[in-house]
Amino acid sequence: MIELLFDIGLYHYLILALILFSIGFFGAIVAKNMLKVLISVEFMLTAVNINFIAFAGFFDNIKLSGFVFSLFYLAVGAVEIAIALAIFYLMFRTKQSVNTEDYNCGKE
Amino acid sequence: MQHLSVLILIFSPLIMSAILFTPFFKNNEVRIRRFSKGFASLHFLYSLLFLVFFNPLNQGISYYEEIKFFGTSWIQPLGFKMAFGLDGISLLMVILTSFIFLLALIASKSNIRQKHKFYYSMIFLLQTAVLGVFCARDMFLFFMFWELELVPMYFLIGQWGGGNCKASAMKFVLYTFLGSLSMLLGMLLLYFYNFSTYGTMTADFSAISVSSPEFPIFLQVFISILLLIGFAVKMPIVPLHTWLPDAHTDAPTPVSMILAAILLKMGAFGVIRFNMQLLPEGFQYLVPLLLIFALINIIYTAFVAYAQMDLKKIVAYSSISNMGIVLLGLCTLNLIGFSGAVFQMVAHGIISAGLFMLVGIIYIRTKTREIADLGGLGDVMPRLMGFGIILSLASVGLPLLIGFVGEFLVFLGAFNSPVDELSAPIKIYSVIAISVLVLSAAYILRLLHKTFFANIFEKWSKINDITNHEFVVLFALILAVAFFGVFPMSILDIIQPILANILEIFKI
Amino acid sequence: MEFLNNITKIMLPEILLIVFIFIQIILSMFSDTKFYKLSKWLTVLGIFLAISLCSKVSIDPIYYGFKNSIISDNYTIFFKFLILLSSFLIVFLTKKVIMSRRDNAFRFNALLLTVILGSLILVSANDFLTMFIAMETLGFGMFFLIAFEKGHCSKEATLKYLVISAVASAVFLFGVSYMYGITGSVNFSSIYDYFLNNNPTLLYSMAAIFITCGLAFKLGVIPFANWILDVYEGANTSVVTFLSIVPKVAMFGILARLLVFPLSYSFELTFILVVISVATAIWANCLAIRQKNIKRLLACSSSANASYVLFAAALVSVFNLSTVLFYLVAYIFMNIGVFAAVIILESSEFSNKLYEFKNFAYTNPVFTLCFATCIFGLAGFPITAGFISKIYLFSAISRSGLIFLPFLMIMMLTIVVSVYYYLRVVKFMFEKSDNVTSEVIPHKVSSAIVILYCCAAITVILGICPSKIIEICQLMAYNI
Amino acid sequence: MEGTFINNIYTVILFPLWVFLLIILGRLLNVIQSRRVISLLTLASTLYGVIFAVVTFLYMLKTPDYVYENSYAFLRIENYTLNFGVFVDNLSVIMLLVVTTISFLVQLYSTNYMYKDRSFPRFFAYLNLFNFSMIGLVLSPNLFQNYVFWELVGVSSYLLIGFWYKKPSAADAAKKAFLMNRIGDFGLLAGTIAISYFIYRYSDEASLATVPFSNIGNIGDYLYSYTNDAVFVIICVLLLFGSFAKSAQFPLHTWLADAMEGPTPVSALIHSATMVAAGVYLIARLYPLYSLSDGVMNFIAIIGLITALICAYFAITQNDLKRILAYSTNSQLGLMFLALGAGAYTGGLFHLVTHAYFKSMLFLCSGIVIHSLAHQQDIRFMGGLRKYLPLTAACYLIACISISGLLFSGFCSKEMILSGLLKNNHYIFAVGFLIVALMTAFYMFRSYFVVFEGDFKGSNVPLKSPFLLNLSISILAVFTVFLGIFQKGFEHFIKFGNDIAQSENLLNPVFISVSIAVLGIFLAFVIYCKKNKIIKPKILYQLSYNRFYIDNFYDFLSKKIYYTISNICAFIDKYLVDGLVILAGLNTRALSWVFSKMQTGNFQSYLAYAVIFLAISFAVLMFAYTMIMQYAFLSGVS
Repeated sequence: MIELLFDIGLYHYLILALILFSIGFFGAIVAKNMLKVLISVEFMLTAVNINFIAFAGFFDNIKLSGFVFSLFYLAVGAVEIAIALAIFYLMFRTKQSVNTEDYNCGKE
Repeated sequence: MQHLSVLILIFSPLIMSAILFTPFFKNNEVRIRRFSKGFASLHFLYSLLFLVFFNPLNQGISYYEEIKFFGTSWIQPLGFKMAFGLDGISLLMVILTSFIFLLALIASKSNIRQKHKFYYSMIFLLQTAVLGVFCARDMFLFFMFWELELVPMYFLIGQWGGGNCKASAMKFVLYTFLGSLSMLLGMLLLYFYNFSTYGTMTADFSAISVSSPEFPIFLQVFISILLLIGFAVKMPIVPLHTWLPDAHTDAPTPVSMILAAILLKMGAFGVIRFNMQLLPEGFQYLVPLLLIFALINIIYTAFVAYAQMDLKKIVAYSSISNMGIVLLGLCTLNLIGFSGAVFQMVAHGIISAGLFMLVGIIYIRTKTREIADLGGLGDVMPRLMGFGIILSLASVGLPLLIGFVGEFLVFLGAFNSPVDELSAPIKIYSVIAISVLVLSAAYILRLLHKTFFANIFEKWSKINDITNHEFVVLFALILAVAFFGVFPMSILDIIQPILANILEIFKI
Repeated sequence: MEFLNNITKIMLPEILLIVFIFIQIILSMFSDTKFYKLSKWLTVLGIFLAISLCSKVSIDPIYYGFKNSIISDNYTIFFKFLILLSSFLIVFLTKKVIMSRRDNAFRFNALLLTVILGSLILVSANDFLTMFIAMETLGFGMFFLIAFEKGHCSKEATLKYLVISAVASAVFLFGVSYMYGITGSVNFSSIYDYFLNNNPTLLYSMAAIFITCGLAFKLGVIPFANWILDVYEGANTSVVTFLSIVPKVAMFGILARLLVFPLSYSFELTFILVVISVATAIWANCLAIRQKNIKRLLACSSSANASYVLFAAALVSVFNLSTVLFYLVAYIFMNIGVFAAVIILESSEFSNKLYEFKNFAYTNPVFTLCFATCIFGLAGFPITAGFISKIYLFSAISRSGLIFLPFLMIMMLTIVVSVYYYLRVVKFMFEKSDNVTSEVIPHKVSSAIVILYCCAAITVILGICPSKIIEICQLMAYNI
Repeated sequence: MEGTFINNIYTVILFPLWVFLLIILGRLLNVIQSRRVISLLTLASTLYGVIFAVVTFLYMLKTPDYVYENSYAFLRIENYTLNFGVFVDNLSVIMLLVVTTISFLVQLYSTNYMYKDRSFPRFFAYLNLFNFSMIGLVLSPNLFQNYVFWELVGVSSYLLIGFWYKKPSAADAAKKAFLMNRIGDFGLLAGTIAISYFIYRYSDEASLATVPFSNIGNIGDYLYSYTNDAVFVIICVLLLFGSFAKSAQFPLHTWLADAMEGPTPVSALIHSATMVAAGVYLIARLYPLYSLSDGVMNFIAIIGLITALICAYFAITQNDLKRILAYSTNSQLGLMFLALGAGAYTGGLFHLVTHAYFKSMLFLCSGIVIHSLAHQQDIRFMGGLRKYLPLTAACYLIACISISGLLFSGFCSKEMILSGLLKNNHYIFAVGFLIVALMTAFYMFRSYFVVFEGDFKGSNVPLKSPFLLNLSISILAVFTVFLGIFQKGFEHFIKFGNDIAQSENLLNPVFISVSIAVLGIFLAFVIYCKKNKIIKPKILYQLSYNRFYIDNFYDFLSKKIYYTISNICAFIDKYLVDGLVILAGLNTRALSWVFSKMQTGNFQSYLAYAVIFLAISFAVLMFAYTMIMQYAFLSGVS
């Protein structure tokens, strides 16, 4: 039993990724602070990356496309967050609020 | 015969509606109206030419023509064709259409007070759509014109109507749209089953009618139901009829005339074209059910009509009741009842147009259609009362007027029908349906009496009798009513061969 | 060498666009507000050249480039052509937004071209990585375009778009990662081949569902659909036009390929997609009847249209694909027409509220006619492309089996609802009102008016003789 | 010569139609305005009919059993043909004579009587329409055409009753008459169609489908052999319904009294002499059919007797002069039904003829009275009019004597009926007949005594009657007096089968009926002329005065029950059927509201929806998978 816990295999990574993904998703939904939302999105990104790398590492003959994918995704994610921060900054100048509940332009 | 072009017949109103927007007409109301009327009369005469050269014994389709675009047919990859042609029934409907549109245009003079150019162009667009439905030789072409008719109707009811006309127009369009989508589904199934079984991509009526009667029965029934929902909305058959009183009440008089006289016939026409010609077994399977619907249509709406307080609603419900008779006739599956149904289509077209015209004339003068507000108008409008009496009597089926022959043949056909072998007690139904003689008399006389008879209200004592153009419309209708009432064979001779042809498919 | 060979054979339009993007960016550094017109004509020139270069792309036989990550065949070229054509039309609608911020004209056009570039690569992607990169290229351009409008609402819309986009991407990639885990590859062809020998599992289906749900974001269908109203309202109308067409067309292009190749083994996915599309149709059409703002209404409309197409695309077959293609062609023109009309209204100081449309029919008859034609087209009335495309689409769905008939019926019910709100737009235009001063629309936005007329004309022509276009669509669909 | 002459008999039908159309068109186009021209045209057309009828009649007398038939197809569907045409035999020629002569006299009368009316042309147009339809009816060669004209006479009657449409009572009466007749038409149409169907379906002769009267014997036999008893009786009863409605027999009798709202000449022409006799005429036409079933015959007789009894009873207490005559008509028609039903075929028809003349004379007399008293119809305000209108009084008296069966034509016809009843051993019917005779004599002389004898109770001096009016009633009086002498001839001319009514040893019945009549007259004399107070049995009086409350019941039925049913239907239509449609719309709106509330503007809620959707779809997927796995597992085990 103990061995099963400590003998780290593919499924551990996958479950970790799933948990991370869920946390990220959950955080993106419930966080009131816009910055926390962005951090949560990063969580999801990380979860995907863990998945890719775990799969790539655990194949019989290592396949690079997973690593490549995760690299690309890291870069893209970084860009995405940068853009998000830039736009957030633009908006913050007029709204003066980080609370997501204040962003409700299309409310009916 | 070859020089008569059905394409000119169908598309000339469309061209006319475009011509109305040329600078020549400016906003000159009189000029627009005169040209429209002139065109409509020419169109009517032209449609009569088709009758002159028509050979009813010709088994196939007369005046067949197809439009090709750059050498390919309409939707070549799917085998849809833009083909038109006439058989006896369509010819009859075409002439009726052209006649009623002419009268509606004449009647528009006193009803339409604004946006003339737009109005007349919409009327012509509607005419093209309706003629297209009657002449189409391809399922999807039929459907296209069927849908096209909604656009002008939406504007005609919504723009020139009274009361809550926008909502009524919307209700009309949505209701019909719903029905036609179901119809579309039926057509698609028909088309694809035909395709998958026989490998030919075609939606041509003649081609499909060769193979479709061989479809398995459950499929025929299923498709029949889908199609019938579409036609039932238009016809209308009872649970799907509620758009009609609203649409009629709020539509301007000429549009009401067209709606009652022509558009309702499209439903019955569709039943003949699709359910009877293409899916005989499915239709036969549904006949016992349809008979009950027909009876409900006839009797129930006659009662409802009696309780209405609005003149137009009475006439509208009487239309539904009459269309019930048409449905009954179609369900008899024998030549007598079938001819009666088609005759009744024409008869109801003429009579209901007249009745709506009548109500419209009263409404223009009194600005009310409430029965309680009217009475004794015969005193100031004797000529209108004369027309009213004749039309009412025609409507209740007085012999020697047009309303009688259709009803009589339908009842007779119902008695002679082979349908009772399908375990539907059609003779009893027929006897029940005959009671419409009394019921229709009840509501029509109520309309007549409450409007024209008894004491006149002081406020109406100054109104005028009918004007010349109204006289022309009513007189033309009355002439038709009397002529076809005395010489019904002039219509029956045209349609009988094709009807007999259709009935041959049925295996009873 | 192979790299260069690939580029010259299949990537010429893209490379050309990259060149133009750089030109624009460089020019933006020296930009003078006087030259704003130059940027537009540069863009037009770029797109035009790209279109003409499309014919140089080798497509026969199917050409795989860049180690199988890019594919080039009839189908991709058709989509590229569609994207470029619609962009070409839309560029003429951007006059107003550029006028408002002349100093940023070059940047705007550079971003526009970036999005087009992303879309072009997206449709020709043959593995998930390329697809992902293309999607993000497209997305980044879109973020800035949406934020281009002045005021904080557009920024807020961008932020929503961005966060949801990121989450959707994550969902998509989560699915891709599982797919990668199952098959050991991210290449479409390899995944397809893998399952020729192995049985698909539940995990595969789940991965497929994750992937398509992630893609749903760009299509604006459930589950990632709700952003569409807010973003459409917040963004500039020209950008919205762009947003409603180019990414969507590209996404349908790649989605169809996905459904044909890597995701084709999942029977569950089909059902999920059908449910998604029907649910979207219900949601969008019902929501639309309460909208008073034409842009929000069109947002719902575009979502609904996407759902119809999705239905047909989900039931994969050659015939269905051809209907999807034709529907997209028809939709492009009708939608551009409608948005052109909205843009004309905006430049004439009308707001986007429906009730401001009163009296139009009497003051601007020709404009109304064209606008109404496009609206009727969207609603599916005859003698417009919308009618034919709907019939064609439904024919595909009804052909695909009786199981889906109930779904189709529900969808048809929602179409009846859609007729209601489309007609309401028309109704307002024909309403007479004394409260609203009837203004004649000035013809200062001539290019948009020309686009509107053209789109209306094409809508009608496609509605009357669609034969040729359908033939082309069928040809393209056979080649996938 | 005869052939070509009789070939043109259709002109008798069409002439009035042309005149009708001429007048209507003239009015529409404002061409013909002169009343003189209109009345002359009308009289000419009717006179033409009279002459034609007389000549034909004479020709028929010369050549016994001559039958002329000519028809063309009105409707032809495959080999199913319905014909229009003319059919002349003894019965129709007699009817033609009656119709045209009375019509002519009444038109003569109306020329003067209606001259002052604003709608004189309309009135004459309607009269022509009626003439056309009535002549068409009596010359019908088949049941189908019979039905066509049956409806047309109904319509002309409706139009004429409602002639003064501004009077609400007249309009209502017209409506009532039309609806009641329509009920009958319903039966007639159903019956016609049923017969037509059975003949067409089962006999080899498709030409019989139109039910020609010339072959009615064969048709009856066919029908009787193809159907079982119940169906046969049902068909007969349906057909009889037409007759009952038209002749105002028991369940449908109420319209006739109300029909008196029409102008008096109309009452004289249509509602006493001609149209209401059409029911009797139709029974005579279909006699071979009905006589196949005793039940049907008895049914006719019983209905006739009931009508005769109750209507005679109603007539006793009425105060409106025309209503008395109307109920009298009703009652006499009932006697004709009784006679036909009980086998006294010739007697019944002879009574039809004689009754037509004296009853129309009675109405015309009453018209003169009403005219001279400035539209006073209540007999309580009359009296002693003999001094002012001696000729009218004399004619009225002649008619009263005749109708009571004391002398003149009425005596002959009633005696024929009675002897027929006795000969066929229908004693109960005979007793009923005598009771009716008693009441008839009583109420007729009551009206005579109250109107013409005693003191004048009105306020204004009565006007003298003009010449034309006097002329018409005098001619009718002549007919009434002398028609009786043709009794023997009639017996030979109109007969059913070969048995000629035996009127040799009639001493006994004559004695009975005459004495009964005298008794009635005596009672009337004692009570109303001598003003002897008698105790009026209150309940009986009320019952009679209120016509057994049948009218009230029908009013209740039509105004309350029918209206309630209609309202329920309308309610269902508006709130249930349309309600569902509206509900669908509301549902959509509600859904829309929910969706728009979900549109919070906050992107996090949007993400939440996505999660929920994903979760649900995965849950469903998992569930489905487990179910499939379980199923596979279980099926694998078994």
